[in-house]
Amino acid sequence: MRTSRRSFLKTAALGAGAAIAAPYGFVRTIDQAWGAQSWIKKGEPIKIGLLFSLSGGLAVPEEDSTLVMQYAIDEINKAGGVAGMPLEPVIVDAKSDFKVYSEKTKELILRNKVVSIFGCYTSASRKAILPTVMAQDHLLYYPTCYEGAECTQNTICTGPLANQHSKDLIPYMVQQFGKKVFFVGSNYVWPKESNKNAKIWLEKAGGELLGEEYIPLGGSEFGPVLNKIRDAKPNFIFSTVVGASDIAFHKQFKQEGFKVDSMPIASLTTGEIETRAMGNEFGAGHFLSAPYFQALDTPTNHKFVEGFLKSKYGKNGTTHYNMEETYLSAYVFKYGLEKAIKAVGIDGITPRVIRDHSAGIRVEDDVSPEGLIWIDDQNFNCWLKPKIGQCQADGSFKIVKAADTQVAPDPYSIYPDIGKCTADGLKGPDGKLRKSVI
Amino acid sequence: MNIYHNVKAQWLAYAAFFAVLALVPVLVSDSFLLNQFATYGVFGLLALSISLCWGFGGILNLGQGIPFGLGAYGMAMTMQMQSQDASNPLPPFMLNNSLDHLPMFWEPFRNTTLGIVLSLIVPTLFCAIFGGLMFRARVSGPFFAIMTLAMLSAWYTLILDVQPYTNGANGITPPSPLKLGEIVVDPYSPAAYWTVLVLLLVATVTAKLMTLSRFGLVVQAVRGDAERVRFLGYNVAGYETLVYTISGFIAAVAGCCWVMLTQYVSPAQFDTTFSLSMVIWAGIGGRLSLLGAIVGAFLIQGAQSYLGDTFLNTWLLVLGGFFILVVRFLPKGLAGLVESALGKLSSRRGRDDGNGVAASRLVPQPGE
Amino acid sequence: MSFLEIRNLSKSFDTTQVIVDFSIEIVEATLCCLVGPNGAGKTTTMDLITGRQKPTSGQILFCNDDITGLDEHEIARRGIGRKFQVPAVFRDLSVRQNLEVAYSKSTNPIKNMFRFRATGFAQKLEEVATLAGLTDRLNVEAGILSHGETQWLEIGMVLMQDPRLLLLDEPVAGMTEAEIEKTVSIFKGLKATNTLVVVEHDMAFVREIADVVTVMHMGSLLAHGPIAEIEANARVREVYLGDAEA
Amino acid sequence: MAVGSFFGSFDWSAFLNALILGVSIASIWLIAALGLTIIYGTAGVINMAHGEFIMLGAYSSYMLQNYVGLPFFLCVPAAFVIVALVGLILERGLIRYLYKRPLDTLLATFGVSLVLMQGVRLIFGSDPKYLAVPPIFTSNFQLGFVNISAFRVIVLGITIALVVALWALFYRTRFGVQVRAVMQDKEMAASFGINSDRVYMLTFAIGAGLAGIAGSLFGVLNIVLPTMGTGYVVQAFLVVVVGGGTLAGSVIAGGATGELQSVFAYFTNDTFARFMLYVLIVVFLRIRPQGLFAPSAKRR
Repeated sequence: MRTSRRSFLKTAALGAGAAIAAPYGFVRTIDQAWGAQSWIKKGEPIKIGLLFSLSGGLAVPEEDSTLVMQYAIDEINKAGGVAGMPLEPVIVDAKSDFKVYSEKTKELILRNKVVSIFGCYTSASRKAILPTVMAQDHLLYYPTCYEGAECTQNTICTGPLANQHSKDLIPYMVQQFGKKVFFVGSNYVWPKESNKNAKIWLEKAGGELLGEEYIPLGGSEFGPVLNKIRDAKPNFIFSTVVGASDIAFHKQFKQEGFKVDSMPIASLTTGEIETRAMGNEFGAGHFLSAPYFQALDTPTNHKFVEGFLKSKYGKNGTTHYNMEETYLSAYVFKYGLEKAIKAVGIDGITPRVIRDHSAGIRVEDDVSPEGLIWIDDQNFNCWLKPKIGQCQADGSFKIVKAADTQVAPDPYSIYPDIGKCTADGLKGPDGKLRKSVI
Repeated sequence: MNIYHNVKAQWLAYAAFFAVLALVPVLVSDSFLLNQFATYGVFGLLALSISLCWGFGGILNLGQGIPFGLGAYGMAMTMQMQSQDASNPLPPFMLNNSLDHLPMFWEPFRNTTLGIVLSLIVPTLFCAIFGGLMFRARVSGPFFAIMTLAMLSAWYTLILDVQPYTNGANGITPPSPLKLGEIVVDPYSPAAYWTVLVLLLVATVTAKLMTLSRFGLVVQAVRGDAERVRFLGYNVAGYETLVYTISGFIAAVAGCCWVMLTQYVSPAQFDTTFSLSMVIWAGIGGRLSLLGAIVGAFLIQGAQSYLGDTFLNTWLLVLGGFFILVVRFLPKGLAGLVESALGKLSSRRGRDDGNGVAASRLVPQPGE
Repeated sequence: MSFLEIRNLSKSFDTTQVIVDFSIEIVEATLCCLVGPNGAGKTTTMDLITGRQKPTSGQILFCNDDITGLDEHEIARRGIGRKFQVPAVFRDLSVRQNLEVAYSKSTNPIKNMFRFRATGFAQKLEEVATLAGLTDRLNVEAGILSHGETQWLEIGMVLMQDPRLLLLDEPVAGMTEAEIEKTVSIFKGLKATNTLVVVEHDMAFVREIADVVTVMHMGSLLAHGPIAEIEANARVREVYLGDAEA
Repeated sequence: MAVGSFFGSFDWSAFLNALILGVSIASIWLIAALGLTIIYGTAGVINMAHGEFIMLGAYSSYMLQNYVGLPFFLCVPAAFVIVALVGLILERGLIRYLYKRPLDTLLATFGVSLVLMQGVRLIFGSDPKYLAVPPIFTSNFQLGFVNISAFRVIVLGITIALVVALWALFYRTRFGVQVRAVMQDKEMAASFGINSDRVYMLTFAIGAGLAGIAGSLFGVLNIVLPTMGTGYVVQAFLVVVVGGGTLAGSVIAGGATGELQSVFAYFTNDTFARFMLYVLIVVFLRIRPQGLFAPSAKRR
């Protein structure tokens, strides 16, 4: 009896033990190394976290983000790193699962002690990790477009906000094709916010909104929506459909007999990858607004495209706006950190200090493939030039219009009543400052 | 006889397991690890609830994400309202969705106590109503599983669609940790860990007692042959509804704890893969053993955290393959392995004692 | 006054009539055997009495209460216990647990959560286990019992219920001569306090135990009376006994 | 929103178009559910990997088209064969040991779905693939005010053909008699010399093959991705559950749900249409749970 009981307890402990022992041993050994308080030590690599999904449904765009970040890091390290110290990426897989995003963020900050995190492709995952990032007063580089309406002291964003994204697209389309437009989007926050902005541009351009429809995320049945569009007879469609749904939308658009010449889709999402996945004949003729296209004809972009595609990271054979925005975030980080080190010295560096010194950081023409951009010194989003491209028969985009000057980012442009995002928090109309508004 | 079936030995194993968990904050100062283990504890609660419902009641529930998610939303709403004050009465996302006053159903969440109570009661009530409807109509087995799956999809779609009230796909992100009166429950503190651990302990002990009670016995009989139980005078639908509801309540507690730890909730909590992974935890750990299921959750989540990146792309492949093997060859999961190992041990001893009956055939407590 | 009364019972599935205008009265503390060829509607009648199926028309009165259309568990609680044709026991529970479940004095799920042993269970268990000859098999998993033992276990379960009316569907099927003899003696003992309705094909067994025999044919009543009377009945000989004992 | 236009002036031609579209949506629901129906109806197996069979159908078409150069209309039957083979292997290697444990078949096939999804991802990568079809399929028919795309007509046609073929198989062939005998009573069928093992094996393979056909069509309609199947599987289950696991039941259930979705979507929006549909199905099952049960419950 005694033997069996002991073995029974042993087995029970095994369960707990297996889970506990490994990390426990791991922690003890590292524990001592944590004595030092500074985030960066002279002569040692600077650790940054890459928090993207390498598996699961979000892996398609996010794997590219990881690859291009590694490319950018290699490029920076080859050129001497930051203040003589190389960057060292800590790459984790968020598995397209918000629970894992949250867990990995904690691990990157608390265990790996990275000085900044680059990550997320969707607002939902960003929201999932922000409480942790804010609680630790850490820094997140969010390298893609989003809806805005957020004012934290812990993020820097290098993609276009909703107020920049469609600013040129809507007037251009109205002018080229006519006043009547139909909005179609995926059913979540970003499309709805983008459409609110688009409505403002539409009103200014004298256009008319015939209808607004939202498809369930991941939904693939566009029959009912296309029927409504057929009845409404718009001059063009404005689309914020994302992901797999977007591909189904373009395919069914053509299959249902719609003609791209008389009713093109103006999209904020359908870029080079999407076109390749749906087949060029379904993408050709439609429009996209983005700050970057692979076909941009500038020396910097040629260098970027060739360099990236030839490197070991270029296996997927294309560059697109999301990757370029991610690429820029690496340089925004580099310049911000250099500026901060100059100001406070290596020992004074904390994630928050980097963020505060990133106000107004510029990435010049000779580095930025999309052309000069700079970080707003109040809301830490990006000043950039949205461009309009039309998809060609070979799947590449022809740039048909580029903004004359950089457009200012404003996360609260359509909610002036709520306040204005400043460097220290959201300033309400009553003058009160609120921190960490998400 | 097999020590595995000895109730005293079972309690000892429980005690040992919780003693080990209680040692974690004493030995470890790493706040990440504490938070991670607290999260595992939440998953343990979920696995426990599945084991209760599926292992003991025979009710395969693929929609445990519903009570979990509803509890989590309730808690997130409560925490969100804690950071609103008179000058800012509305959560920021509502302003973006052009609401000018707090929706009716958010009002109670201004009060923390009421909010937490609601977070627990609403999902429980849902389970009672949905379970009651289904079990009275004698929907059972695979059909019930499919219906829970359909219900899960329905909730997912609904919460996604009513964006002004739930912030749609982006979910609710309370900016600051939970405050209980004057105490702030820092998700990285031992306090948060202890809260989860104590809840897990209480839930486990209660569930264990329940399986040992006459209720538990009848529920196990229902698992074997529901129809036969009816002819013995028991209202089977009542028993099924009750065990399903209790399991839902535990999941709701888990939902509340989870939001306390991560300060985030989104419709992804209603994702089918999440609900199915709870079933995998319990299945691999051992659906017929409460402790086995909890350990299963710890092991699998631990493996996902610590091995997942090593295996990267093959992780799901490995997990899926492992799960198939367990279902095919080890219906009682890893706990079943322990059971038969101990059975062999005691049958060898048993033969020495001259006891003719093979010990593995003696089953006074199939419950564990 | 009748104990169980069935009035003009009919049951049809789609277009086929399985029970046609069947009426019968059963007197308290007797043993009635229900016989008839395959498909005569014996098991369906049991299903209708115990609520497993709802009659198309007709009434079932138990102790003068109308129990037509009640749910199975409500009927069971009124004191009607049933043993199935194919023995139905809980195969993954032990024999003791099987009997414990059957000891259904308290059926409220919430109250049962706080109860670990039912009052008076030990005594009753001892009594029934002895009767059913399962005393030394109590800790064995029911799934590994022999066929005869399983039959006994189910009879034991019905006895644990303490029913006033026992409906037993082929209780001696698959039993050895010795086992049947034992069953006969138990049933005779039960007759003093309980009422039994037994469906059985084994005419020797029927002769041995029956007070009254009810013969069903094509869903309706063919004959009802003491065994001698039935065996003399020409119609019965023709449709049933003729085939069965030829 | 469309609700407004409804109260303003009811547009009959648009509504009629919605009804016609409903037929098309119904055919998509149905073709996704066909394989599941016969697998469930015959063997009682809840095949959670059904969505992944659909996905495999799409990938096998993609593979044949890109590496072998097969024209699309040959890819469809080829997908049937390939996925049927996969189904056959799965049935022989795993499912046949689990027939007595229906809940476990559900779980085991869920494991299979994880393995298939990740396996395909490892082989083909997680980026979307593209299925080319002859240009004739990417046009539409217009008859008066009725509009319908050629490809939807083709899906509808194939669905009808498959339903007729299945009906013929089950009600006009020896094999069909065997299948129905096994469905009624396995032991009884065995005593008549019917090899129920073989019947299960073949129905499982046919069911998987049907999913393969559905997949090759969905690949054209939507997108080819490792995760593409998950979206269809719950839908398909609902059709089977509402239909009670019979072919006729699924045809009716698929038709009703497709029409309802189209009409709801016409009056409100797509997301709400889905929610309404799920709730209606739960309510329906409360009122008519017998719609659930297999045609013949075994008697004790």
